[in-house]
Amino acid sequence: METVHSATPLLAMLASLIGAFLILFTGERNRNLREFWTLAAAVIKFGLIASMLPYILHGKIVEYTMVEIYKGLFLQFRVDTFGMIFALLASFLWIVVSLYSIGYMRDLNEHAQTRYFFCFALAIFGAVGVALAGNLLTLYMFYEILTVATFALVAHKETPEAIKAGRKYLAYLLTGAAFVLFSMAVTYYLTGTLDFKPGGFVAGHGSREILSLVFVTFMIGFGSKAAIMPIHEWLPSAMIAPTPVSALLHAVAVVKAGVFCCLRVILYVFGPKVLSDLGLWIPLAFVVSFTVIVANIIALTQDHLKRRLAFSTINNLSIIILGAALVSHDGIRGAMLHIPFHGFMKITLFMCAGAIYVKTHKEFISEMEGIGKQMPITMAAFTIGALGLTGIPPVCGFISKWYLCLGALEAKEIIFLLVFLASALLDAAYFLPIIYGAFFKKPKFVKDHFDEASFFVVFPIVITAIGSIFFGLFPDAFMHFFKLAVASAKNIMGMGV
Amino acid sequence: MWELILSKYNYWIYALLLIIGFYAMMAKNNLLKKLIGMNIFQWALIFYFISIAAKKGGTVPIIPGVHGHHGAEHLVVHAADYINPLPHVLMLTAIVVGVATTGIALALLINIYRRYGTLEEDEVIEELKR
Amino acid sequence: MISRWEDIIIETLSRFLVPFMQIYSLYVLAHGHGSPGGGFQGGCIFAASFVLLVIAYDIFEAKKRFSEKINGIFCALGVFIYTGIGWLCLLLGGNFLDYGKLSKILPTDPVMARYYGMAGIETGVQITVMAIMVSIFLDLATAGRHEGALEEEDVGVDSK
Amino acid sequence: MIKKIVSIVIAIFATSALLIGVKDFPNWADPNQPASLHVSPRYIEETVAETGVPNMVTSVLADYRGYDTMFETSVIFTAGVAVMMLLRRPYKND
Amino acid sequence: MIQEQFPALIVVTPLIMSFILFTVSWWNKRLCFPILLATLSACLVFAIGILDMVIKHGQPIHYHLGGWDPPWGIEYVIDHLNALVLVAVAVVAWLVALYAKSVVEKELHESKLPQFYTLFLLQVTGLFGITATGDMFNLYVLLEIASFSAYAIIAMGERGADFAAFRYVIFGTIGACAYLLGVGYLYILTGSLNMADLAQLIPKLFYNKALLVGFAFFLVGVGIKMGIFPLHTWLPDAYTLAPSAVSALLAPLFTKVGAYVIIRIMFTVFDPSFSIKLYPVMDILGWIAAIGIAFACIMALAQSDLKRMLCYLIVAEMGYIVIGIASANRLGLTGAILHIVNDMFMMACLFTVVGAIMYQTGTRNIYQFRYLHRTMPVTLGVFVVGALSVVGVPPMCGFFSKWYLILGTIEAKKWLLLFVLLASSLVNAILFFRVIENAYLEPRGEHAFAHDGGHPSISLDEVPWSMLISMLMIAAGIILLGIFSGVIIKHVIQFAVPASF
Repeated sequence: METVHSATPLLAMLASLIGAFLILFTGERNRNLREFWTLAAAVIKFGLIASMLPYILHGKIVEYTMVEIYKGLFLQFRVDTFGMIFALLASFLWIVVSLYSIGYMRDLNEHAQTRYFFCFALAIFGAVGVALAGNLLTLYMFYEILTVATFALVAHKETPEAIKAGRKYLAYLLTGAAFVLFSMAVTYYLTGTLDFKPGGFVAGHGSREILSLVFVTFMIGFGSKAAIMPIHEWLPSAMIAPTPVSALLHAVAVVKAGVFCCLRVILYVFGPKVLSDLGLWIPLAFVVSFTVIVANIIALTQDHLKRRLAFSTINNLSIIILGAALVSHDGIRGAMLHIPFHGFMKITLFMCAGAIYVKTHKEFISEMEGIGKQMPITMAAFTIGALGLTGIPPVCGFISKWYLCLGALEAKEIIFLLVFLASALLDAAYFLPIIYGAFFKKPKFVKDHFDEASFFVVFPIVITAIGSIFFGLFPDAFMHFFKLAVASAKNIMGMGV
Repeated sequence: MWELILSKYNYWIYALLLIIGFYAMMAKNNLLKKLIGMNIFQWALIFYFISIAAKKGGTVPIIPGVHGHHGAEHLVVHAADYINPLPHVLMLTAIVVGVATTGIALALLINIYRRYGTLEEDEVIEELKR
Repeated sequence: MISRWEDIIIETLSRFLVPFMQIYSLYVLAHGHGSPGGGFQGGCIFAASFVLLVIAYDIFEAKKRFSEKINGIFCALGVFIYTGIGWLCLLLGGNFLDYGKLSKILPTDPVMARYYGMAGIETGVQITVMAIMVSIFLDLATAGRHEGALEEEDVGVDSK
Repeated sequence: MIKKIVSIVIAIFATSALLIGVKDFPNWADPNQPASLHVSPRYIEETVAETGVPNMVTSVLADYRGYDTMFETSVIFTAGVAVMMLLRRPYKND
Repeated sequence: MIQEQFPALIVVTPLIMSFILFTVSWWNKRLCFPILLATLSACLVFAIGILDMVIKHGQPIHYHLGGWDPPWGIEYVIDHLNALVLVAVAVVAWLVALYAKSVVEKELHESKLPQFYTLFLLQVTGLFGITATGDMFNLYVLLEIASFSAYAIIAMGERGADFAAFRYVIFGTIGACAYLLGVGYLYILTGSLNMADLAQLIPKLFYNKALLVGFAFFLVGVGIKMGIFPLHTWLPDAYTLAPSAVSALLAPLFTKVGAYVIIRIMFTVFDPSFSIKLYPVMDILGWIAAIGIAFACIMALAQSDLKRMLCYLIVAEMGYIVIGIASANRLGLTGAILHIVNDMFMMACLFTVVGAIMYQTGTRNIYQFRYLHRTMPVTLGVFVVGALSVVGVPPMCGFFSKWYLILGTIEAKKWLLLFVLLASSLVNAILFFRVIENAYLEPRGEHAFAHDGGHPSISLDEVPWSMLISMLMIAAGIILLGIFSGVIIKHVIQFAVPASF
């Protein structure tokens, strides 16, 4: 497939970087201007990224090389189908989340908002950088930027436990980064390159022990961000952060970046062939399916809404990795589809939780009985997201899960099919009670007349909720997630098995 | 063995001096004694270099009775007749360095004594702790 | 503070000795080329003459003859002569300190130019060594204390 | 006390390290030691012809290795300035 | 052609200007600083000119001082390695000089300023000379010049600085004498003092015990000057108690130049095979570096005084460089050389920031940094850049040198060193995020909603402009060095690594 050399990826990155510094310099003096910068940067960035979509859909690759670091080692962006999916998702949801966080922060009158928006922009900078990175080194670079920028967001509240959560976050993620660094160095030493290649490039380099070791360290490293059990601990405790941050963490940037990196490693560094030859996918699949089940069971026991959502996230991330790990055409397709779709649904849920918090300062599910009367729009959106996650058509969750199950069948691994189904059931088991309580129980702790949060808070929720249904009906609508996923799956398997 | 000691006694002497100085620098508690040890240390090196220069049957490196280079062409000088001037030059530098070090160290000691009222290392450290 | 210790014999003798020492130091400098000697040695002897003055009279007596400012300038002047000759060679198209090139401005051939170049730098060395020795001696002897000097606290070394 | 013992040990160690090499050193005042054969002969034999200075120490000091001597003088200068900085205190009037 | 004279000029210009500065100061003290800055700018030009010349010619420049050809006279040999280090030293010295003015005027009595500037110039002279020279004994003399100026200006620091300086004098003299002893051993065995000449003569007497002893003396001597682990004991006190400007000048430059000297001796004067094949020098160095890094990290964790913490960090960074040397292959040495340059900038950045914080708040205790981000945001921003660079977050330069070091250890199959590298970067993360937390976050009570209603009372109270500018330039330098490290390696460092690798 041919390559288009263009500076568009760089511009897209600079958009959010410059935006970040404009935000910083504007500061508290003029808050409207500051938030205008946020939105402007978000919109421009999305526009720039979307402008690359046609090339990608025509099977081209947009590439931009900044500098050469060493022989065969560049700082470069290479936008391919898979990266495009994540870039579109992140940059689009940034618009939504920044709208939302404007409302949220102003309603709660939070402190240090400048730092908040600055780090937010930086985090998106990192996330999109991860998406557009053309090789492991560039990816690692933006991965680290993302980590550091998110630290300030996690610890934003500056309460003791917030700071503790921040430390925990750093401890896990920097350790993971060290693992990544190690495996990256070994990979470079073995192969002499780090450029992603559909179907992997390590094949034929190094002994099988070394490769297995490197794969494991890679998975530990990126898994720490993708919150694979048992290294998921930082994620629930990071729930202390403001809700938009959690939304960002879960749906858009951080953990998604982790999953994205895992898939990059599985599919573009090692490749299905090597995985199945070395039999590396089996342990991985079992670990993640363990995560899926356990995370769901824990989620059942949580009464704190955001923590429950957090465990549901852990579960879905592992589902994505599992789909990629069963090296099958449909599995990969489903995994790639599940990244954006889960993003849409989960961000809806989190923003609903935030809206409830803004309005009623309620954080526990048991206190939310009957809240459907007070905030019908919010809860309607919540319902959509929840149903989507349980995989009920026509919400988009259904499609991705459908393909995941097909993948399991294609790989003739009935047990993993069962894992998918079980996870769907458990999803239902912990989401439906919330909805039921919200709509059909008498309000105890909340008002029973209509009283929604402010426009800035509700509007994004509605958008994403509609979005999740829309993509459920037309999975190939204007962002073309479906085409992209199909194309990348084809590339990978074409080069692979 | 005996021959080894006799024919190379200059090295033994310099090693002895070096060790005395080193011990004084390390072990003495009085800063001034440390300084003296430092001087001994440096002088050991200087002896060592000077002893390199010596040649049996060589004399001081000055060619007698010459002034200017006129007549230099029919002036025959054998390297073996004069000792090696280079180490002397190097040691002139080393001596100067030694003097400079001593000066600075003495200045520091004066300040230390004026501020902490003592030159005993442990007492100075005690003083600093307070 | 070194207090003055009146003694007519010592004072007179040392006053006699000083000029001889200084002449001798110049001799040592001048004959450094053909016999043992040179800038360093000469400079030390010259400085010794001042030290003798300081011991026989006292520091202020010596300072009257050789003020701090002059001394400081001499310190730099000597090295400056040395380096300056080096620069001169450089400007005359040679490498740094390539005295041979001085023959362009000296009425001699390159070899003798080296001879005179060395004489020049030895002079510089003598001046610097002399001045620095004196200043180090004075500083150490007075420990920085002298009439009309600020107290240590004013300099603020101890105040930290 | 412990300090003294430690320093004695280090000292002994250092001496032995020094004396390992002695065996390979030339005898004292050996006219044929490499130090006297490699570089210095030119200083001795050519000094008059090249610099016109019969005192080799001076010629080497001031000419062949004159650059060293310049820094040597600068070392003295440095020391002087250092001592001034450490001890000298300004007059009240300026 | 003037450009041929640059190798001499870059050393001699600061020297002669120091005399002029000293003389002028007797009449007009206000002229000192402009002279200093002008001189350093000239040196910068010379250094860049030299680097340009070296890159153009592609082979070392030889400059015969006094017109005597080596080994009789002294020569300057400038290859890619020195040229790079020269430029780095010139740049950092210039920036620190710009930074120093305000700090020094605050910390020293005005009557001391002329002497301080003179010694500053002499220090720079020494560093340039050490880097440029190709003659063992000349290197010794220049080492002494640099050391003397360091002793004096360190002793001007806060309480206890003079004692620290005295210990530095003792250790430094041991180091210099050990170095001189090594020169003596080489001289008595070969009769030569010229590096290139020695490189010719030494392989003939590889199995000579005295040569080994001389080599050991070199390592010890230079090791003391650069403060590698067992010999570092003078370093923390001296650099902590010194005036801010002084530690900002010495901490980045002096130790790194020492590292340069070690590389020069091990790979140019002694043939690399001497320390790789003949004796297990590299393994010993590797162990020393590993232990040293572990030790330094632990000690740094124990400090609450930021400056002292950084001083231990220097020891660790020296360990990194030694690791690069010890892995004894092209990648590792590339990393070491790159790290010399990077570390100059990182340490300059961190120490200038500490100086700035001292300048404003008078404290160095990291637990008193609270609310600092409201008064001096720029300084803290610079600090964050430096800290992330040390931690090894791309695109700051620290990551890239670490990357090559890691590759080098992998290629050399030295897994212990690899582990030390990775683990120590985690420890660095702890060290620095401890500071960043204290400086940026303001712990509040439970469920606190914005006491200040999102309007933190930003009351700018920053350091003078000259300091800010120089700090910002250093920070920019860190990022640029990181992004363009590939260019540096491609054009300079890959030629600086001995060809036998």
